[in-house]
Amino acid sequence: MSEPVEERDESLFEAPPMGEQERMIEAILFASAEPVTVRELNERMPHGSDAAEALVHLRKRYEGRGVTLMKTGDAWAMRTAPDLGFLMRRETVETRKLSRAAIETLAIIAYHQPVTRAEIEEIRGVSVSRGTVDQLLEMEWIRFGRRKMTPGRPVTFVVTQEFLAHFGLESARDLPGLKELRSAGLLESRPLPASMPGADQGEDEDSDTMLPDGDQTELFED
Amino acid sequence: MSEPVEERDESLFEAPPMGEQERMIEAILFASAEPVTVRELNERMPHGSDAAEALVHLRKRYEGRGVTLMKTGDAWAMRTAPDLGFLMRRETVETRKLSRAAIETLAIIAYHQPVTRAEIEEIRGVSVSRGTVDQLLEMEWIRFGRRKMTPGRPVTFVVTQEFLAHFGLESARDLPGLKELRSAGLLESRPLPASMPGADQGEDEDSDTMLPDGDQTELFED
Amino acid sequence: MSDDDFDAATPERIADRMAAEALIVDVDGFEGPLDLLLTLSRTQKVDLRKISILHLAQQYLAFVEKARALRIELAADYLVMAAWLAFLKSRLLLPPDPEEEGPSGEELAAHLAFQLERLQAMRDAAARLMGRDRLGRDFFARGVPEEITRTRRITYTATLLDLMQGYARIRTRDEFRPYAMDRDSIWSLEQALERMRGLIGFAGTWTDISTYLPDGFGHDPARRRSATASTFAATLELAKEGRIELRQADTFAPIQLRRKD
Repeated sequence: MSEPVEERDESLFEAPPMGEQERMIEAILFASAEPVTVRELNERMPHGSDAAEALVHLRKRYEGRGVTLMKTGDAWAMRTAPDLGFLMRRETVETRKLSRAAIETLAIIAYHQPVTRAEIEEIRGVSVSRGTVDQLLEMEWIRFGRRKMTPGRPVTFVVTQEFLAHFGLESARDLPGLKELRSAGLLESRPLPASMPGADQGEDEDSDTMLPDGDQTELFED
Repeated sequence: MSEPVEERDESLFEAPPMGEQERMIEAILFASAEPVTVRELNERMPHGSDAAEALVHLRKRYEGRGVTLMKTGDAWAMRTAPDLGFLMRRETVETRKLSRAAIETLAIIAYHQPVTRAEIEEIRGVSVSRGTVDQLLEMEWIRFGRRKMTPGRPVTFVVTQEFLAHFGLESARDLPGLKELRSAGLLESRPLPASMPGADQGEDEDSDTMLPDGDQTELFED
Repeated sequence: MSDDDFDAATPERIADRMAAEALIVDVDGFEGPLDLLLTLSRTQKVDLRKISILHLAQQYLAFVEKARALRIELAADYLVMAAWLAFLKSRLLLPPDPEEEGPSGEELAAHLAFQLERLQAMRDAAARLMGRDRLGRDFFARGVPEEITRTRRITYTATLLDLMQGYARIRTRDEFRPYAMDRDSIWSLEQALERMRGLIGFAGTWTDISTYLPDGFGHDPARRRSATASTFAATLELAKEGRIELRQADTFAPIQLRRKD
């Protein structure tokens, strides 16, 4: 039941009490899509209002609240408190399988540590992409080891405690050897399907980046 | 590179203090144009929070302010105080003018829900045009309810949460004058005497005579 | 009350008639007989519950008469209502006939009164509803709603088995070498046969065998060789099955085939 506007305006020759003015700017700032200048506030409020003063009161009222008054340029806006930004985010965690390239690189590091990038590449037969190493570093499954005392003093990679914890190993030496892998049936001589990366190994720079889209997903089978 | 959310979750086995929870729901409700359910609030707040209790505090805090808390169904929203609407004309989005037929149809659906098209036509004494119903559906003020268990199993219409939110109603029970209309018997479906015009129209579509008593009240209890 | 009585030129009646005429002018403005009846009933200036249905019936019939006199075409449902109200009027005026089946005139009148009251109630309710403070008109939602940003955090995992299999794959790759031959440039006999079986149905006339090479095998020499060999072998197979005929004009001339019907 809205009252006629004219009537209200006429009855407000005297400026409304400050508490009322505070309510008014509160409502205007809340509903406005853009920051509002003091001048604009005064224009919209009943004659004789003092938006600047009302803003001082309102700002004080919202101190420490979940919503704060902010000044941008000479305009004012209400915003959620910066420390509560996390409430505006929704994080979903998705777990994916490591790519084949990452697993192979990780396996080589685990079995051969400390190992240089060049050595990993030699064993894998393909170059190792930066992304793969970075990913493993970020997961904290590998870290830099001591530099090798060979020309160029290349950095080496070793696996971390986190790696051992994740895989339930006491030390990297506990990893089963080739013979054990074979007797465990993990080395059955089954031909690789023709479409698998590594089939024309050597040309395949890095299976991560070179694969067509369709194949890409397959690597993340989950 | 720590994961802020996980860490936060872990450090918050204890729910944050109620004042902090109040700030949080204040921020969430403030930031949303749509009503937010208590359930969603709880989901977004740290583990162990009690949004319902925080809402009680927050509602009290905003009493008489330029912005108030409004409840629709089990969802809450922040809205400018209705008495300050005159300040806000500038923000008004011109809503499409509803025809008289649409307004009446809407009212009949709200007060008689769930109601079939044939029942609406009986009350209005004219057929309801497709366009009218479509318009109300499109505005998301009405939706299809359960089919009536009468011959032909006609579809029914009910009003939506959006309808309640638009008119600032907490539930359909709060419709103005509902109690008076009911006690005056004006929300009953009285059978049409056989010889009246319209009594034979839409024979199977629906017939009020088949309605079990108390069907009407059932839906206002939710 | 009779029709004569109704037409008597008392000032009140004149007002009624003027109202009726005014109504006729915008007959299109009515939403049907019930709407018209409700409007007419207002001229009685009494509570809808105490309305005289008999009087209302007379008003309605007079309205329809006027409309006819002014040659205004009324929709069928107005005339149906008129007929029914005439029937109701007679029922209300005549003493009840014990032989008659169905509801009494009073019952019918009561229901009509109920319908009118209900329609009026709904109209009042609609007006109250629309008069409420409304979102976007009287109260307002947040002007700049903040979207909830949804971030997807992806964590990667692997099992020890993955790790060992991966390692085994690398260390034993040489064992697999013979199998990992490049089959890209090979068009096998099976593939050729399958392709030919599907196509020979359309070979009603002599067609050059080279037109049956699969797409992408026509240019690269290695691929072309493979496809030509397998396609040729396939045609021989099909000829043996009696599905096609083959011919060659000369040594090294193009080989042609045709469906055998």
